[in-house]
Amino acid sequence: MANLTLIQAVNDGLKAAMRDDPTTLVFGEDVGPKGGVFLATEGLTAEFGEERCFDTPLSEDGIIGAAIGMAANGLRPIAEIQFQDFIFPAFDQIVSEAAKLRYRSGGQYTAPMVIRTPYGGGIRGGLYHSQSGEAYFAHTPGLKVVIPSTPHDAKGLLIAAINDPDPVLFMEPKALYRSVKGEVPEGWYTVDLSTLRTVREGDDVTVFCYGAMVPVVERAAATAAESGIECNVVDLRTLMPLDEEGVLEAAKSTGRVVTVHEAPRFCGYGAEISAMIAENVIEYMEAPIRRVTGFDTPFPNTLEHHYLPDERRVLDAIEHVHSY
Amino acid sequence: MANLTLIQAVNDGLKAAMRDDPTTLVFGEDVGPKGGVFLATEGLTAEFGEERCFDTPLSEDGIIGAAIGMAANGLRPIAEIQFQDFIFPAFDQIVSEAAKLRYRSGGQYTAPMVIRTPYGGGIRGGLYHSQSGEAYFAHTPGLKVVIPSTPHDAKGLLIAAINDPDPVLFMEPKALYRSVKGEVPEGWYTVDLSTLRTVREGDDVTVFCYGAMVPVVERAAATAAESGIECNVVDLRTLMPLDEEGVLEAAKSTGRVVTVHEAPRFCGYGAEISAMIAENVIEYMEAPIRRVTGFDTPFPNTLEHHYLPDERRVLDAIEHVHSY
Amino acid sequence: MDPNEAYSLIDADGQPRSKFTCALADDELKDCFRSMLAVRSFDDICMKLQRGGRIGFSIPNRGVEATQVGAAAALRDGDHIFPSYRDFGMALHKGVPPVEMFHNMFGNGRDAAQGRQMPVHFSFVDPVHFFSISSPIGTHLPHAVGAAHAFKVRREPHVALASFGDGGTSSNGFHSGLNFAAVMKVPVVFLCQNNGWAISCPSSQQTGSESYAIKAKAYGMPGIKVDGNDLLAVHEVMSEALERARAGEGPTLIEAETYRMGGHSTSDDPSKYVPKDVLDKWEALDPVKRLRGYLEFRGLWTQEWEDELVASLLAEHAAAAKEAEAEAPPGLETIFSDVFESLPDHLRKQGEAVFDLARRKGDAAAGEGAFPL
Amino acid sequence: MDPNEAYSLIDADGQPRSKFTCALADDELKDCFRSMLAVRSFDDICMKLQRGGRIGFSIPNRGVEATQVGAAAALRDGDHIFPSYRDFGMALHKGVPPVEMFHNMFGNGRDAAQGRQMPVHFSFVDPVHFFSISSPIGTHLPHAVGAAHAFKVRREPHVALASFGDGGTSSNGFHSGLNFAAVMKVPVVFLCQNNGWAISCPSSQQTGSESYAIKAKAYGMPGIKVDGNDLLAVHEVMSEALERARAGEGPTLIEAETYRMGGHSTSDDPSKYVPKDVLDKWEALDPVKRLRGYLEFRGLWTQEWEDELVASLLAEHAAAAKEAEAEAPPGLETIFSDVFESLPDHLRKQGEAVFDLARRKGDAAAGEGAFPL
Ligand SMILES: Cc1ncc(C[n+]2csc(CCOP(=O)(O)OP(=O)(O)O)c2C)c(N)n1
Ligand SMILES: Cc1ncc(C[n+]2csc(CCOP(=O)(O)OP(=O)(O)O)c2C)c(N)n1
Ligand SMILES: [Mg+2]
Ligand SMILES: [Mg+2]
Repeated sequence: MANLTLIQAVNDGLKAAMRDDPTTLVFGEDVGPKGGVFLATEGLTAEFGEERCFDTPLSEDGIIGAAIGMAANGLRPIAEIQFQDFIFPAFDQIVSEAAKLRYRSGGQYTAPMVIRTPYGGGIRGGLYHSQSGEAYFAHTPGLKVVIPSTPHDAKGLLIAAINDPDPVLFMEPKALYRSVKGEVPEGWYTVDLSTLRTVREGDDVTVFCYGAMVPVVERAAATAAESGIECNVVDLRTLMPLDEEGVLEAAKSTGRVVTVHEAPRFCGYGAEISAMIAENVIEYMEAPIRRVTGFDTPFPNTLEHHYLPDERRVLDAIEHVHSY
Repeated sequence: MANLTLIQAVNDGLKAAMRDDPTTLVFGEDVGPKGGVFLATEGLTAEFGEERCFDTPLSEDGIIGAAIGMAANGLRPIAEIQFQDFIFPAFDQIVSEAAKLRYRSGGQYTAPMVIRTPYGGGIRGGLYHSQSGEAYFAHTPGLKVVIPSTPHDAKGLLIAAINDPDPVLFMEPKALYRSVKGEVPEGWYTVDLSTLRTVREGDDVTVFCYGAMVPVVERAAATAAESGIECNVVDLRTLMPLDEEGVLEAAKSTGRVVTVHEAPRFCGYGAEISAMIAENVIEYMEAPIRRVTGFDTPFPNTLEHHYLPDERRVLDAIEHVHSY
Repeated sequence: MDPNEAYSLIDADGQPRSKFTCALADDELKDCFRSMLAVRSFDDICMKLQRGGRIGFSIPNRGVEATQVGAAAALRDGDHIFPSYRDFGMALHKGVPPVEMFHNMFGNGRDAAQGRQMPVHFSFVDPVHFFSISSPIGTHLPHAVGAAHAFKVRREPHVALASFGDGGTSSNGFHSGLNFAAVMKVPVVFLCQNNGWAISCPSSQQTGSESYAIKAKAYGMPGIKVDGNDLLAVHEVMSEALERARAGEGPTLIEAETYRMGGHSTSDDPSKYVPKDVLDKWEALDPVKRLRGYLEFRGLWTQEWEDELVASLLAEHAAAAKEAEAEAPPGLETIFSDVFESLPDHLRKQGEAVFDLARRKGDAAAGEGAFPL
Repeated sequence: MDPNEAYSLIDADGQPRSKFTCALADDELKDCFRSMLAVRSFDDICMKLQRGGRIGFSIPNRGVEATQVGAAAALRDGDHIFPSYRDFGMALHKGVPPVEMFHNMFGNGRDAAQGRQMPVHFSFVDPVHFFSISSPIGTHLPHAVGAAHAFKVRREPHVALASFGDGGTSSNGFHSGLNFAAVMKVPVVFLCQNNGWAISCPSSQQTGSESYAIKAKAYGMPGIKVDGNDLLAVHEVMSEALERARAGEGPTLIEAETYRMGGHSTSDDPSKYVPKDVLDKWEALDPVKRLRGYLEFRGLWTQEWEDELVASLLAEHAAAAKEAEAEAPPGLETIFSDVFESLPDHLRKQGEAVFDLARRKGDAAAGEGAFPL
C-alpha cells in the first residue's frame, strides 16, 4: 500500500495497466514528454516508449477517431482529453461512432477504449476549464461513464475501465487531484464497474453523489450528524450502467433523498435519480426529492464558489428533507 | 387561413420571416436549388436570391460557426442541419460558442440565431436519421429549445424563434412533416415561446409530451376516455425555458403523471419533468410518475415501431398510473 | 504528377493512350470487369426493389464502378477497407456473398447487424474487413488512421483504405484524419471519390481549391488525381500508394475523378439540379464501356462472354434477393443486445417490458413512414 | 511568393535587407514600437501579479509582439478582430484602455464580462471590435467568416481578422473556417501565429506539411509566410491581404513565423520541453530589438525616448492594475444574468435561493483551487 493523491493513483493505474497489457497505449495533447498538464501521464513515455505514449496534434476529433480505429483493430487505446470542456469537438466521434459501433455492426466491430478526462470546478477555470458533462454521456446509449472520488477507486476503476470490452468515459474530478490522499494497493487490481460505494451509513437521509462532491457531502453529513441527522451517503462511482437496484434500495431505506452534483440542474444526472425513484419507489418517499447542483448557467469564474454546491447548500437540503 | 402540412407551415414561416426582416438568411446543406431534402426551404432561393438562401459545404461545424459570426455581426441567420443526427459535428460550436457567447462577453456579443433541424423516428431511418437529441441541448445553459407539433405552432413558434434575441434550437418532428395538416394563418404571426399548449383537458391523468409524440398521446387519450379515464394532455412546445409553473400546476391537477418522448429514457427530458415534480409537488402525487420513452439503445431500423412509444405503450402507462 | 491533372491510361473507348504495362493479369482484368457488371446488377435490382416498395432505400452506383473495383483490386489480403455508403462495389469485388448484402438491404434477422441499420450500411469481417458503415460523413477517416497505427505497432504489412466522397473532404474527419495520418506516418490510403456532387451541392460550392488531390499539400503527403472511370489508372495509382504505405513511407491522398450518373439515393430527384449536358459528357466516359474496350483490345472480351456473365449475375442476385426477402425479421431481443457486450439490468428490464406488453396488448404495428418522405 | 519561405524586410538588427518602401509613416512606426513595449509592460506586470498570487493566471506574450502589433496596425476602422487568448497585443495597439484589461485580469465587477471568464479572455466592442475570446481552440475562425459575410451582404468595406496559433490549424474550426471563407469568398484574413509550440507540442508533431501557409492550397486561397518578428513585413503582407479582401477577392492565409519566448501560460514549465539552443537562436531575433534597430536607422529612436516610454507605460499599467485590484467582485446576481437576454423563471428562482441561503447560512467561502494545479 502506498499513500497517494488521486492524480498519483491515476498515474499508478495507467502504469499497472500498461505493464499488464502490451496492447494498451496512451495518447492525447501534451501527454508525452510534458506528462500531461496535470501530470497524470508523467513517466509513461520514458517507461513505455514513444509508440505507447505520445502527443497528438490539437484535435479531439482526431484523438477519439484514431482511438476508435485502434480499438477496432486490436489495440486498447487510452485517450486523454485535456479538459472535459474540450471534449465537444469529439462529440460526434463519441456519440455517433464509439457508442454505436458494436450495435450497428452486430458486434463485428467494437471499440474497447477509455477516454480519460478531468472534469469539474474548483480551480478558477471559468467557463471552459470547469464543466461537468456526465449527463450528455450517460444519456448516450452504448457508453459507460465512470467517476471515482478516492485514490483507491481511481486506480481500481481505471484498470477495470481499461479492461472493459466497451467504450468507457473516465471522468476525473480535478478538484480532488491533489486535495485527497489515500491508501492505494500496489500493482494491478480492479474495482468492479456498476457498483456503488457506501461512504457513510445512516437511517435518516440518503445522499447520492459522485466525484468531487463526495468530500463536500461527507463534510455536510458529518455536520448533520452533530445535530442528530444520520445520512446514508452513496458514491455512485459508475453512472452508466448504474446499479439501479442499489440506488432504489438506498432511497427506500430512508425515504428522504438528496442528490448532489456540480453540473447544471436542468436535465442533469440528478434528474434521472429523482425520476427513477419517482417511478419505482415513490410510495416510500416521505419528503420531496431534493437536488443540490450547479446552476443552469455557464460556469462563472470569480464567483465559482457560489456556483459549486458547498457544505452549506448540501446541509440545507439535508435538513430540509429531514424536517419535511 | 390555409390548410397546410407541418412542412408547408415551416416553409411558410420561413418566407414570412424573410419578407419581414431583410437581415434574415437561410443556409445549410442542399437548402438552395434543391429546396432541402424535405423541401422545407423550397422556393427561398428563387424568391430571396442566392445571398439570402444558399448551400454550404458539408460541414455542420462551419454552418453553425458561420451562423454565430453572422448573428454577432447584425444578421439573423437561420441555419438548417439536415438531420439532427448530424448536428454533433457542430456540438462544440453550439455548446461552447452559441450558448455561452452572451454570458462570457457580458452581453457585448450575442448570437440571435435559429438552428432548424428535423428530428425523431418513424421514417425507417435507423441509427442516424431518427434520433431525438433534445436532452443534450436542454441541459446546456444558454440555448432555447423549441419543438412544435402542429402546423399552426410550427409557423408561429418558428417566427418567434427567429425574432428571439437568443440562440434557439428549433426541432421539427419529421414524422409529422406530411402526416399532419391544419389551419395556418397567412402572413406573419408568432406563438409565444415558453408557453404550454393544452391539447386535451381531463381530471384523471396528466400526460406531458411534445413533437411527434403528441398525436400518439392524443390517440391513447381518446382510447382511455372510452374506458372513462380523462387525460389532461399537455404539449410542452418550448422545452427550454420551460413554463415550469404550468407543468407543476398540470401535474398537481390530477396527481397522476405520464411523460412521453422518443429519446432514450436515461437522463432524457422526461427525467427532468419527473424530478421537477418530485422536488416541488410530490405530496400531490397519487401514483408513480411514469415515463414512456425510446429505449436506452441506439435507434434500430427494422424494429423501429417497437422502439418508438406507440398508443399501446402510452395507454398502458395511463392505465397503470390511473389504477395505482 | 500534377495534383490538378487526372492521370489516365485508357481513353473513352478503352484504347491505351500510350504504351504502358498493365499490372493486372488477364484473369484479374476479367475479374474486375465481372465485378463492375456485378455492381451494376446489384444496383439495378436494388433500385427495382426500392421502386417496388420491397426495400426502403438504396444508393445508386452507376458511373463509379471503375473507381471502386479498381481500388479494391489493388488491395491485398489483410488490408482493411473503411468505406462509405456508396462503396458496395468494393465489397462485391472482394467476394462478399451478395446474399449477405441483401440480408442487410432487407434488414432481416440474418443481417450481421440485425436490421439495425438502413440499407447499404454494410459491415463485414470476412472475407474482407469492410468496416461498419455509418451515415455521418467523414467520421471513418480517423478510424482508418487508428487501424493503420495498429498495423504499424504490430509490424504487420497491412494498409487501411479510407474511401469517401468529395463532400466528405469538408468534414471534421477529413481534416483530423489526414493530419493525424501524416504526423503519425501510418499505412493508410485516402481515396476521395469525386463524383461531382454531395447530394445537390456541386464541387464548386464544396471547395475553392483547384482539385481535391491538392488538399494533400496541407498535410504533407502526396496527392494524386486519377481518372476514376479508368480502372487501370485507378488500380495503378492505388497500387503505388499501397506500396508506399507498406514500405513505411506514410499516407497518400488519391482523388478519383468520376461521376454519379444516378441520383444521390432513391430519395433524391437529381433532375432538379444536374445539368443534362454534363450527364451526356460523362455517359460517353462510361467506365464499363472503357474497360470493355480495353479487354477487347487485349483480346479478352466477347459479347457472348459478357452476356453470360450478366445473365448469371442476374440469376445469382435475384435468387439472393429472394432468399433474403423470405427471411424473418430480427427478434425483438435484438433491440437490446449489442449495446454493450453484456446486457445491463436496465436494458434487461426494458426488454422484458416489451415482451410483457406484447403479451398483454398485442404487438406493435409497423408505421407508414418511409425514408426521407 | 513561396508559401514555405518567410518574407522578411529587416534583419536581426533592424537593417533593411534591401531597398523597400515602408508603408508606415514615422509616427505610425513610433506608435507600433510603443505598443510593443506596452505589450511587454502589460505582460511583465501580469506575470508578477500571478507569481504574487494576486491574479490566477496569465499568458506570456514575449517574442510575438511584432506579429500582433504589425497585424493590428494594418487594420482600419470598422474591421473586426477575432482573437485568441494570446492576442492582447492587438487590443493594446488598438487603444483599449489597460485598466479595462486589468478589470478582466482581476475578474472584478467592472470587467465587461463580470469576471465570468478566466484572465486574458477579453471582449471589447469599443474602440475596436475585439471578439469575445473563448478557450476552445479554433472555434472563432468560422465566426470571423460569418461576420465577414455580414460585411459582404451589407456592402461594407470591412474585413474580419481571425488570429490563431499553429496548434489551431489542427482544429475543426480551421478546416471549416478556411473552407467556408473560400467558397463564400468573404472578406476575411486568417493569421496563423506559428510560435513553435502548442503548449508542449512542437510543430513537427502538429502537422506533416512543409509550412502552415501552404495549407491555403487546400482551400484555394493565397498562403503567405512571413517573418513574424519583423513588424514591417507583417504589416505589409497583412495590408495586402486586407486590400484583397476589401476588393472582394476573398480570403488569405498568413503564417507569421515567430517564437513563444515564455511558457505557454503561467501554469506551464517550458524547461521540460523547450531546447535551450532554440531559445537562444530566437532571442537573437527579438522583435523589439529589430524594430528599434530600424527606427534608429530611420533616425526615429533615442534611448531616452524609449526609457521615457517604458517608465510611463509602467506607471500607467501599475496604476491601472491597482485600480482594478481595488474594485469589488461582481455581484451574485451576475451568475444568473446574461444567460439569456431576459431572466427566465427557473434562473430567477435559483438566484433567489442563493440570496436566501446566504441570509440563513452565511456566504460561500472561496475555495483554494488554482489554475491547473
Ligand atoms: C455529417 C453529415 N452531414 C450531412 C449528411 C447528409 N448527407 C448524406 S450524403 C451527403 C452528401 C455526401 O456527398 P459526398 O461526400 O460527395 O458522397 P457521395 O454521396 O457523393 O458519394 C449528405 C450531405 C450526413 N450523412 N452526414
Ligand atoms: C479544443 C481545445 N483543446 C485543447 C485545449 C487546451 N489548450 C489550450 S492552449 C493549447 C495549445 C494551443 O496552441 P496554439 O494554437 O499553437 O496557440 P499558442 O498557445 O501557441 O498561442 C491547448 C492544447 C483547448 N484550449 N481547446
Ligand atoms: Mg460526391
Ligand atoms: Mg503555438
